[in-house]
Formats: sequence, structure tokens, C-alpha cells
Amino acid sequence: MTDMDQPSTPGADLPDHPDFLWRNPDPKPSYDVIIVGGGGHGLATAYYLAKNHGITNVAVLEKGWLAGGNMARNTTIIRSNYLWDESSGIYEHSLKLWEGLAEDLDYPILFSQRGVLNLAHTLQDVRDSVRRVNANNLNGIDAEWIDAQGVKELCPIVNISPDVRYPVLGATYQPRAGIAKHDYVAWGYARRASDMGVDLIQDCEVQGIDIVNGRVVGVQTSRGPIRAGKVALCGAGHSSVLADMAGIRVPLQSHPLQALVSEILQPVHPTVVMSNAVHVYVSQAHKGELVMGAGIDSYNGYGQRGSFHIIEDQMSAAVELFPIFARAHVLRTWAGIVDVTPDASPIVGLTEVEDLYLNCGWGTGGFKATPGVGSCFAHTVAHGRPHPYNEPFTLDRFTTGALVDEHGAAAVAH
Amino acid sequence: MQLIPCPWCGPREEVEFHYGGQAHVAYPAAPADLSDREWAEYVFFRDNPKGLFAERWVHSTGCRRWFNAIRDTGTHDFRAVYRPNEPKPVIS
Amino acid sequence: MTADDVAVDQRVSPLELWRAEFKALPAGVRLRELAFLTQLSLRLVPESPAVAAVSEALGVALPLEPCSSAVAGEVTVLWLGPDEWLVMTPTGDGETERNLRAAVQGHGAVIDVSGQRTTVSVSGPRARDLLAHGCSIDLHPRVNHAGSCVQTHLAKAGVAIWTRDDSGTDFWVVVRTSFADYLARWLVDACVPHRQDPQWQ
Amino acid sequence: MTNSFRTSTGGRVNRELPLSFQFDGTPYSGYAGDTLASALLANGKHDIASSIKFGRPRGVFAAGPEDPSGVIQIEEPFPEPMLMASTVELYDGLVASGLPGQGWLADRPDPARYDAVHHHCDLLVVGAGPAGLSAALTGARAGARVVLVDSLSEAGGSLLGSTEVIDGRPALEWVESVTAELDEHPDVLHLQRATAFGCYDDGFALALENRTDHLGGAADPDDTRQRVWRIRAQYLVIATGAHERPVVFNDNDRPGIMLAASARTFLHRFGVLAGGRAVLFTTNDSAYAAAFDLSDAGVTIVAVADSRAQVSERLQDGCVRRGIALHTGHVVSGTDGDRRVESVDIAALTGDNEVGQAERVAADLLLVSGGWNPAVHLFSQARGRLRYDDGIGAFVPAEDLEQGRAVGAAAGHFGLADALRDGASAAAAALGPTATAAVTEHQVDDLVEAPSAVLWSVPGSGETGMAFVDLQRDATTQDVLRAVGAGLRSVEHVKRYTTIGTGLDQGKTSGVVTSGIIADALGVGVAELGVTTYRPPYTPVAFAALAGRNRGQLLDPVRLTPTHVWALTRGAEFENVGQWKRAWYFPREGESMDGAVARECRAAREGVAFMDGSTLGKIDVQGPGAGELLDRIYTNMMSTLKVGRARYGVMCGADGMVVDDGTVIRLADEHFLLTTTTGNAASVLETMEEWLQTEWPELRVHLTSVTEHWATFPVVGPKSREVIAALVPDLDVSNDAFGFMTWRDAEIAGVPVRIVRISFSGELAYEVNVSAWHAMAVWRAIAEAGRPHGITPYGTETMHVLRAEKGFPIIGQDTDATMTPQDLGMSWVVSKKKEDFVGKRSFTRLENQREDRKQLVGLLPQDPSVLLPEGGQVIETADLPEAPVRMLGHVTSSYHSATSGCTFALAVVRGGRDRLGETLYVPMNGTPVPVTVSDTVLYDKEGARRDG
Repeated sequence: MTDMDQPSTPGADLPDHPDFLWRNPDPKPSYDVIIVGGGGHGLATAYYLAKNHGITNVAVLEKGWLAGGNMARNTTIIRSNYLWDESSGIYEHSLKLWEGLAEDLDYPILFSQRGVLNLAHTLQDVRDSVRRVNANNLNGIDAEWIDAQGVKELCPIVNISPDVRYPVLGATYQPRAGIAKHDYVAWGYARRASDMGVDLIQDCEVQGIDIVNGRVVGVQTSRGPIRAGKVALCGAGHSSVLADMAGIRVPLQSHPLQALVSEILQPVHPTVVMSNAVHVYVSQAHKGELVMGAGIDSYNGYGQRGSFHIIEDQMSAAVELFPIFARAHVLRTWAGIVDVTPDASPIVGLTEVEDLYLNCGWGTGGFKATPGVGSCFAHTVAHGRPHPYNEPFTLDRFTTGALVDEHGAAAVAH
Repeated sequence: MQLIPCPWCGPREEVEFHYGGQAHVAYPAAPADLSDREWAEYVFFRDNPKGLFAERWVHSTGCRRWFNAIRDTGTHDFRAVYRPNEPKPVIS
Repeated sequence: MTADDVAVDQRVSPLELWRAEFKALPAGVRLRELAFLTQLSLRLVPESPAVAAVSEALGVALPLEPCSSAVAGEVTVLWLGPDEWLVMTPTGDGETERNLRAAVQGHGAVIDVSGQRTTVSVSGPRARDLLAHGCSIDLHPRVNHAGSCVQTHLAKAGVAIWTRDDSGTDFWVVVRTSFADYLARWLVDACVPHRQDPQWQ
Repeated sequence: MTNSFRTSTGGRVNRELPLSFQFDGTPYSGYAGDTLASALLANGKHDIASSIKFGRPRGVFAAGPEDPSGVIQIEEPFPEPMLMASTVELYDGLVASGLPGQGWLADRPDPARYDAVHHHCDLLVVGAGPAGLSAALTGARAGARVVLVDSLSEAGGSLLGSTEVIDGRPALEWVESVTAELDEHPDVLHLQRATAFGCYDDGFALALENRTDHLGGAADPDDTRQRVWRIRAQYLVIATGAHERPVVFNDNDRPGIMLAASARTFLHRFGVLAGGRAVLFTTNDSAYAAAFDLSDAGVTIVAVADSRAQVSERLQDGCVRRGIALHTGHVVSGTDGDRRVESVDIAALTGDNEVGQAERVAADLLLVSGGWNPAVHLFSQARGRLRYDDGIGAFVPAEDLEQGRAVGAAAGHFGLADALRDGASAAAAALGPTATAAVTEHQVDDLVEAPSAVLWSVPGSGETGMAFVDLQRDATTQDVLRAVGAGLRSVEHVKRYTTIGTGLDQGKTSGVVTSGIIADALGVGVAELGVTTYRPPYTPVAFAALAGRNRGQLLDPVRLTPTHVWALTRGAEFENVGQWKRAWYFPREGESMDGAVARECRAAREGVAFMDGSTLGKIDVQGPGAGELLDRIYTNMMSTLKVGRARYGVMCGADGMVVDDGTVIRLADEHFLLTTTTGNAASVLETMEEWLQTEWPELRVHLTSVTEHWATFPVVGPKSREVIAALVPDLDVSNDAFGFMTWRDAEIAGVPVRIVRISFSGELAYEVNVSAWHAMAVWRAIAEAGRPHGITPYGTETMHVLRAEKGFPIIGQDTDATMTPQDLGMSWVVSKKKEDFVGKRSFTRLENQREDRKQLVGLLPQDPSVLLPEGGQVIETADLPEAPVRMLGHVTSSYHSATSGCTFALAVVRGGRDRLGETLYVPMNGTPVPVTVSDTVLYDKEGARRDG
């Protein structure tokens, strides 16, 4: 059993944040690199630009408060057991960085490798799961297929009765997967980046991207124009809006993605359980609250609000899978905005505009990718060419057809 | 839970509808004549504005009709709905 | 015994196993499957020249208003879409179908869909309250009158709900055959908490 | 000690109805109408919980859901974690205990029922206080459909905890007359114990009704414990009142320290004295009522500390008359005590905003009031904008909602007259003239209140000792100042740094105070700083309540075929396919799955077998444009299909990937019937309609689902011809008369049927289609006619084996979203003649030209006893190299072929069709197993069996 990081009295001994996090400077007239978007990816990119490439004349521009978008709204699941080589490559790179991140950032990010179970409820789920497990193993990623009894042993509160509507037939299991504390992660990156000279500028909305002769030269912001040698977009759900400013068309659709949290409970859930078939994923966070997510809302939306029926369906699924959750309480619900590509894989790399770099399309995978894409994107920006791990994730793949289709085998057909 | 005004059945809860993405993306007259890039534009690239967006919905649980809507993706408010054979209304 | 009789004898309705359960419900609601109604899908564009002939064949003007219906004797016509109607009749002699085909000619289509759906009569003083457990549409007599026909969800089943009176006590719920068992289970279960409720007796 | 702090008379509790309960193992008694909090206080029990971080004793801080402190766990009758003692109605046999901010779940499933009801109204009024009641009554009199929801056990709201007078009568008499009148209106729904917890778009609100807990053992076990009301309102009146706000000072968390109005509520609503010797610390007039009423009820009010320099004469007189020492310009700077407050330090506010030398007075109760926060949660959820009101130091609605309005205290209008007027005028605004006419004026003598002082935290708090901002999270002023010092400027950041507002109460008492303290520290205005977002639910809601009845067999519809019961009685095992239950295989007594499947396969290959294929999607396609539509949708040509014949077809998405397949039969020139895969029936129809309605309206075609109208029974095997012949004597079933891929109408058992000669097994086969009404009659007839030939029912597993032996792919199993028809080796199904069809253009993209695309092939394990795992990956080498290992593809289907006496598989493999005969490997438990790449057809390669 992996360490659960469950405090004796949850919430009691969460490590305190440091006495100093970051400076709040006013923007300088010019930077070598401007990163648009002060979320996890933007902050991580800034950190690795400074740490790995010695580029510190950098500004991170955030229209609201740092890491206040999806970084503050996600369910913090971290795993690398993706189907395709390209995906498992960058996510495993990310997972390896997660494993050393607390030390690297000198920040208690509470990365708890308690394992992630992806449940299978139909025979086709089983086929797809075994396929993924085999692919993972051959890619050097820890993954195993376990039967329903094995699920019960890893997470005793899962209902594996064959009599339920969609019985649990088994699951894929990645022991090294887990969860982390999202604010701690974001603030860890922010603090070290700020230490190394990166300017973190909040309440600074980018309203235009200045391009001269096909080359980016700066940005227009709510706090005035700022010149830049290079501009890197990390706008997550707002990536389309940013790309439009540069006249770049990206195949993204932004959807609401909802999550919720319960009150603080004594430890009952030692791992992370995901079920695509009944659309719920659940973990018990470090303080002891149950953290849950569901499927994305079908329509485009920037409202950071979702539809309530999705929460209700999620609750049905949750109580069905975990009968003892019946009288746990929903304390708070919220929604983020996920930018989704046609093949559910990201777009990371150069653009047709010189010195303008794009990182978007992470859909629901953004948080777990934070260190991985941060380091790769920083490399891409620093060298002006993609890192091998993000090379496959070009915009061009939609023209050639070389997609990285992480929808996988979705259809149920007989 | 939003109410979506079906142009035929009137306001119904959104669970009765399916989303069809951007409206007014016509199927190319002669796909064979398009470059791969142009074809990709049709297949994969859709607008994703924050604000007014003309999009397709179908009243799948109801009259099974596809129709168009102009919705504010910032507020999720439906500003107008219109049938496929009707012109796109002008909304400021 | 003619072949037809053989056939009639051997027909099986989707909800025949639920009869006993339906009978055991509180008196405030009455559930009854109206099995073996002949059901015809009538497809026609409203502008079609055949509309007049079709109305004549039906014995009533084809209802063109969304979510409306029309009745002529035993024949019920439910609006399902701008070019789609469900014609229901208890008689199985095929006459309605023949007449409709003759009237439609090449202008549309008449499809026998008798096995596609079954019909549950939901009636009684608490009928509306029962439906309200799973139907998001306002069936209050103030806004919903006899003759309205709405397609919506009842619980998680797609249904057409035909309102038959102005007091909210008489509805037909038309449901896809494969969902009928689920819907019956759901309806019966919805009544459980009301067993002791005097208003439901 | 029992109820020693209960007044001899008064309160809304029923003294005729004593209840016994247990708390922390000690038996207590209370009365019907009590909350757990009031009953505990009546018994002098103040320290009921301990704090999460420091384990400090904590008591009841408020009488409502805003209480951050009195957190308890229900143990019996059924465990429920983390509730506020103030929100739990007392019932006989309740067993509860205090919590350290962490609850526990039952170890068994919850037996209670939960459900939901949809309701529609013209006017939804949230809160049955004066404002809400007056709104509801005005609406009811106007004849509107009104819903009034209120979270308490009875109507009245703040009036329950006061001594207000309306029209010369005690306010509660007015409340009774209003509720009585509301009950007279048939279209008014009045729910107590119902908390509106969420407001969404288009007037949609959710309320949770607690129906049975308060009845204890008397509750009907069948009744719904909690019901979610899904209310769609034309207009929303938010009359949710206000929450009193504390002031932060040292050791402000001890049991016995409580919001002033809450103590008054305990007195008037429950007849409970929260203490014997009390001090009041206030910044405003409203709290004096509490001190005066408690004093009149026999509590010694030792002192009143008012942070304001002076107070009105009325209040001064009130103090004098009661012998209460009034200290204006004073604050409470600290407290002392063990399990409960025992003394209070009162100090003067000096000019330079510091506190002077404190005087310590003995007291067991400290009443605190820092003013009031309008309960704007629902208003804010409904997307109403807030503005900061300097005068009251709170956020108030800045506007009306499109479909609603906040009224009374929820709008920052704290007077009773305001509340009554607000409510009525809101109803009038919503309903127009008729309602305006129904508005009645009331006689109320509201006291003119002097301006309140806005004081977030007593100067110097936390410098020595602990001053708590969020009692539940044990977060102090020092934590807030540390956060600011760390560089945090946003309240959202400070919330995350300190965890303030993340507790059960979601910061109802701490949110605005935190903003105030930050603002002071940063020297900015609270207005520009704002406050953290109000998110649903307003109060915690149990998972099970939201799940409702969508659990167990009702979680998702179970779709059944006409032969389901027959299969059940035959002991069939079932498989979930989408929402369908399909017969998977038919084991005989003591027979394994493999045994059953082998037997079923043999029957189909050597004799005759039949199955229920009714789940296939079926779409009736009619109209002049029918052929053209199908030509555009399918990759192959359908318009050339002759009437009377059938053709296999494949559909692709615009991206050229296979999405579905099936057969098309032509019934007449302008009439086709097509089948889809089970899982895609709905999506295929919807997609075809989308093309038709939005892109090709010029095509006159009608698409109608007939999936359930037609039951579909394949009769398969060399003996199938004899069976059909026996069933339909007058039909010439010879191959010449009734050839492959043709259909005939016929009659079986007097029932009209359509028989199609298609085969998904490679065997001679007839697909019998019949109206669902007669499905069982025909099914039985087939069984009867087949008996001499040992006809055998088979399920989906055998169907899979049979089709796999013939290399027929299953869309969704042998394909994923990345396979083209060419990849499947089906170039023959892709028309060269047609200028265009959906997906065609994508075939010429670069990626589709690659030689090494994954292609469907067969794999034969070189050890024929080895069954490859479906999902196994295909590699090139006999030994497993270091990761990452190059993968060529994966096994999509793998079975044991009873007919061929070997195992076999289908797989997608890079450049697979150029590898026929090659040896590749599939790792099994880490050991690569050698396989030979073969074509996809294992059995009857020459197709000799198709025609029998």
C-alpha cells in the first residue's frame, strides 16, 4: 500500500506555506520572454526557463490571480498510463519530474503516489484496458490489469457486486500515479521563479499581441504595452482567445469541467478511482475531503459554470461505486474551462508567427502534465525548436492526419 | 440547468438537446479540389470565441430537429435560435 | 381458427409482467398498459399537397402546431415533429394504414411502427405528481391542456406524454419498447414513498 | 442536570413532548422543537467539539447554519458526518458526538430513500421570514403559483427569535395567519425544513427538503428521507435574511462566546438561556435587544462594551433600567476560561486605534455582534452583482436579477418594516397589477438605529494569544497577516494560504471579516479587494440526496429485447452492450462459458443455431432522395442496389475513419431499410438527420427509427435452409430462388415476416425479421421447427467467434477512431465511381498514404493452445528489449476456434498485409509469444458454406 499522506487529524498537519512567496513587481517595459497565463503551465515554463536555460528576464502575465484558473479547480490526479507512445512519452517524463519536484522546488507539494485505478465496466472496457496496460509496460510505464477482487483489495470501499447496473469487471492500476496539492505546486513554481528574477504580474490582462513582419515584438495589456523578444502562450481554456489575437487558428473548443469537494472525513479511500463508463473520478485529498470530477459539459463555455445534471449523474455514479459515500456532503462545486482538441491531445510548439510559441489543448490532462510540459515548453522557447517529447504535438498533425487520438476506442458496437 | 428554446417545441431543459458545435460551416462544394490544409480546416478547425457564437443544437429527445442558436459562451445565455432555413439574426 | 387469430393469441406486450405491480399501487394513481395499439409513423412536409387528403383519411385536420394532437373517433394523431406524426388506433384491420398510404402517395411516408413503442395510461388524482418525479415539463392544468403532446424525458427514458384532460389526471405515456420495463420499474418505485400518504389513497 | 438553563415558560418548544438523546455518551433530554444545539445549551452543555488544529474546546457559536464551531457527528440511528448542532432537529433516540472538524462515514449502505420532484411556479420565495412571507402572501392573493421554502421547522425566520410586533399583535400571530392563508391557496406550495441550496440559470433553483429525520422512530421507513425539489420559477424572491458577523479578538473561540442574536434566538425560540452572567460586545444597535431580553429573562448582564463613542439615549436608558454597565468606546480584548469562557477582558479603544488597560469581569456568556452580512449566497449564485456597503461593512446586492430580487435583510434592509414592504413589492414587481393590488401596509414601529461601527478585529488581536478568524479551520489573524506578508494580494490566495472559508460553513461568518482584515493590512478598500466567490451548495447536501433514485437498477435504463424473459428462463448469462442487456451465452447445467460457446459454435457450423439480434439499430429511409442520401453517407454505392436485394455498407466520419457498418436492403425504389451497430443506432440516425436537415435539405428523405419495431433473429447453419423451409412451406428457399443478399416477405405462424439472406458467420443463414408484437411467437416457431435439427440458441460471444473466424470486424472492437476502411482491408467497400461521400477526401491525406498504417490481419499463435490476450501488443522480437519497445499494433479479437481446433486472433498491425506469413510476437506476462501473421479469414477461405 502506498503512503496515503493521511494526517492523524486531517487538515491539522498540512505543512504551512512559507513566510514569503513572491514579489509583486510592476511590469518592466520589455522582457526577453513574456509568458501569457500565470497558471501551472505558465509558472512551470517560467521556472524551467530560468533554471534550465538561464533565461530570467521573463514576465508571467496573469489577468487574474496566479494559478486561479484550472490550476485551482482541478482534481489533482497525476498519472502517465496513456495509450499512445507520444502521450505516454510526455506524461511519463512529467511523472518522473513529479517524483523529484518537492525537492527541486523545496516546497512540500504533497505528491502522494497512492496509485490510480481506472475501472472497466464492460467487456470492451476490459479490452481497451488490457491494450493500454500492455502498451504502458512496453513503454516502461508501471501499469497492471487487476480483476474485481484486486480492486477490492486496493480500495475496499468499492462495490464490486456483480448485481449492480454496471459491475466492476476489473481495472488498470498505476502504482506510481497519485495526487498532489495543487496550490502548493503552483506556489512552489511561482516562488522559485520569482526568486530567480522572473516577474509575476497579476491583474494584467493581455489584450493584444504585437506582430511586425510576421514576428512577435510584444503585447498590449491592461497595464500598458510590454515589449518582448519571445512570447509564449499558456492560456489554457482561453488559448483560442489569445491565438486569435495573433491571427492564429487553433482547433480548440473550450468546455466547462466541473468538480466538487466534500467535508473532511476520516480516511476511507486509500487510492484514486476513475470510471469513464459511469463518469466519475474520486480521491480523498490530504485534508481528508473527497474530491471528485465528472465528464465535461458538451457545449462550449467560458462561464466557469457547468450544468447541475452532470453533478447529479456524478453523485449517482459515486454512491453506486462507493455505497458508504451516501451521507457524505457536497460542500462546494465549481467549474474550470478545459480547451479540447479533436484528438484530445495537446498542441505544443512553434507557430507560423516567429518567436511566438503555443501550449494548449490539454483538455483534462493539464495538471498532471505541468512539470513535463513546463520543462519541454521552456526548452522549445529557449531553443526555438520543439523538445523531442512535444515534437509530435504539432498543429500540423491535423493537416497531415497524424493525430494522437487519445479518445481511444470509445464506441460500443456489436 | 438551462432552458433551451427549441424553435418548434419551445423552452426545454438542456438535457433534451445535443450540441452540434459551430453553425454555418458548409460542407465544401468540391472536397477533392481542396488542399490538405483547406480540408483540415473543414474537418477539424472551428471557432471558439468568448462571446457570441452561432452554433448547432438538435432537440434529440423532442422533435429531432437540428437548429441554430446564437449563444454567449461567456454567460452561456441563448440570445437567439433559428431554423436551418432561416438567416442568421444580427445581434449586437 | 385463422392465421390472424393465431397471431393475435401469441402476441406479447412489453409490460404484461407488470400488471400485478400496477394493480397494487396506491389508489391515487392508476397505471395501465394500453398494449397492441396500431401505431403508424406518418412523415409529410406540412407544405405537402397531400396534407388535405391525409386529413380526410384521418377524419380530422392533421395537427400542424408543435406539441399538439388530434383525435377522430378511435384514431389519435400525435405531433412528433414538423414532418412527423404518430397515428394510433386500437383497430388492427389495417384500414387506417391503407387509407393513409393512399392519401400520402409519393409525398411522404407511412411506416408501421406498432412494435416500436408501447403506451402506458397514467391517470388518477395524483397522476401529475407521479410524473413530476421525473418529468421536467410543467403539466399543471393552468398551462398544460388536453391535447398537448410533449416529447421529453420521464426519468431517463425518452417518452411522448399526451395529456387527455384539463385537470391533470389523465395522461398517455408513449415509450420505446426496449425502455418500457425500465420505465415501469421506475414508475412503481416512485410510488413507494407515497404508500402511507393519505393524499395518495 | 436536566434543562436547568430552560426558562420556565416561553419558547416554541413543546414541553409536553420530552425527548431523550445522547451526546458524547451522556444521556440528555430536550423537547420537541429543540435543535441539538438548543437542547445541549438547555442542559448547560457548552463545550461540544474540539478544534481541528489546536484541539481547543469549541461550543455553539451561532443558532443557524452559519455556525463555524458546533460541529457534530450523528452516530445513531444512522451515521452522518459533519453537521452543525444548530441545524439538527432533536428527535428521540438521537445519538451524536462532537467532532474535531473531521467526520466519519457509516461502514454500511444507507437504507434511506431519496428522491426528486420537479415543480414550476410564477414566484419562488426563499425564506419564510417577514420579507418572504409578505412576498408569498402577496403572490398568493394575486392568484399566482407560489413556492415558499424555508429551512427551519416552522415559518417566521428572524421573528422566531424576537419579540417584534406587527399591526399591534405579536409578530408570530401574524406569521400564523399568513401561513394559514397560504395553506388555503391550492397553488401555493409551502415547504418548511426545505433549504434552497442552489440557484442556476433561467429561474432554476434546487431545494433540499428534510422529511423524516425529525420524526425519529415514528417515520415511515418507506417515506423519502430527503427530497430534492427542482424548481423552475418565473421570478425568484431571495428573502434569506442576514448572518450576524463576529468581531475578532483574542481567545474569541471559547464555548460560551456566541453571536448576540443567536443567544436571543435560543431564548425566544427554544426558551433556553445561553448563560447566567453575560457580557455584550457590539459595534451596532441591533445586539442590545439580545442583552435586554436576556436580562429581562433573568440573565445578569455584567456589561456592554460598545466600540462606538456614543449610543442612543434609548439604549442608554435600557441599560440603566436594567442595571447594565454600558462602556462606550470599549471593546473586548480577550477572554479566559477552561472548558468555557469564565471571564472577559474589557478595554477602552484609545484614540490612536489601540486598546487601553483591560478590566477583567467574570462571565459565562459573551455575546458578540460585529454587524450583519446579508445572505447573498443565492443571489450571487444567480449571477447577481454585489457591491460593498461602507455603512454596514458588508456586501449587498447591487442590482435586481433578470428574474428576481433580494429583499429584506438579504438586500441589506434590516428593518422589519423594510422587510415587509420589500417582500410585497418584489411580488408586485414580478406579477404586475393584480399583485400590486394585493399589497397590504403594516403597522410596525421600527426603532431608528444609530450608524454601526465597522470593526473587523480588535486592535492588537493575535499579537499575544490567538484571535480566530475561522473557528472551524483554526485560522487566526496572524495567519492572514502572514499570507499578506508572503506577498499575497488576492482574497482567493489568502483563502488558500490560510484555508479560511473552506470548512463546513464555507466562511459564512469569516469571509467578509477576512477581506476586512486584509484590506486593513494592505491599506486598500474592501470594495476593491472583494470577497471570495459564493458557490453552490448554500449548505452541505448529502451525496445520496443528489443521486436520488438513479441508483441500482435505475442508475441507467436497462433496455430489453423481446426474447429477454425467454433467455432468462433458459439460464442465459447476459452482457451489457450500451444500455442493452444481451444474451451472452446459454450455459447448460454445469457447463463452463468455454464449453457453452464451443457447443453453440459447433451447432452453427454443423447444424443450426439462432440468436436474438434485435438490438441492431434499424432506420427506415424513404423518399425520392433516399438513394442519393445513402450514396453520400456510405462509402459504397447504394443507389444501384436493386429492389429485393441487400448490401453491406460502411460509414465514415469526415475524417475518413470508420464509424459504423451494417446492411442496407432496398424495399422499393424510394424505400430502404438499413441496420446500424447496436451501440451507434442513435448517433447514426442523429448524424444522418444532421446532414439531411442542415447540409442537404434539397434531398427529400424521411428517416424513421424502427429499431424496436423489428425483432431480428438470425437462423444460422447448414441446416438453416431446412428450418426455414419448414417454417415457410410455400417459399422456395433454394439458392437459385432465394439467393445470398436478397430478401423475401413471408409468413411464419400466421405472422408476416421479412427474411433476409445475410450471414455474419459465413454459414448459410437467414435473418428473420418480425414485428415486436409477434417476436416470441416467431421465436418459438423457429425453435419448434428447428428442434428436429437440434437448433441451438446462441449469444453474443458465439456470434463474435463465428464472425471472427470469417474475419468480419466489429466496429468498436477491431477498430478504434483511427481505422479507415482500407486499413480494415475493405477497399472493395469504398466506391471508386462516386465523386464524393463523407470521409472520401480524408483518404488522400499524407498520413493515409503511409505504407506502415495499421491494418487488420489475422494472427495464429504458433502454439495453437495459446489464447492471445485481447489488447495484447504486437512486437517484432522474440526477446523483450529494454523499454520503450516498438509496438506494431495490438490484438483486437482473440478466440478459441472449436471448428478449427486452434486459437486465433485478429489484430491491427503496422503494414500488416505485407507481413503475411511473418512471425511476430505478443508479450504475455512478459514473455513474447510467437505468432504467424495470416489473412483475416481463418475458416472457409473460399466461402463455400455461404450458400449451403
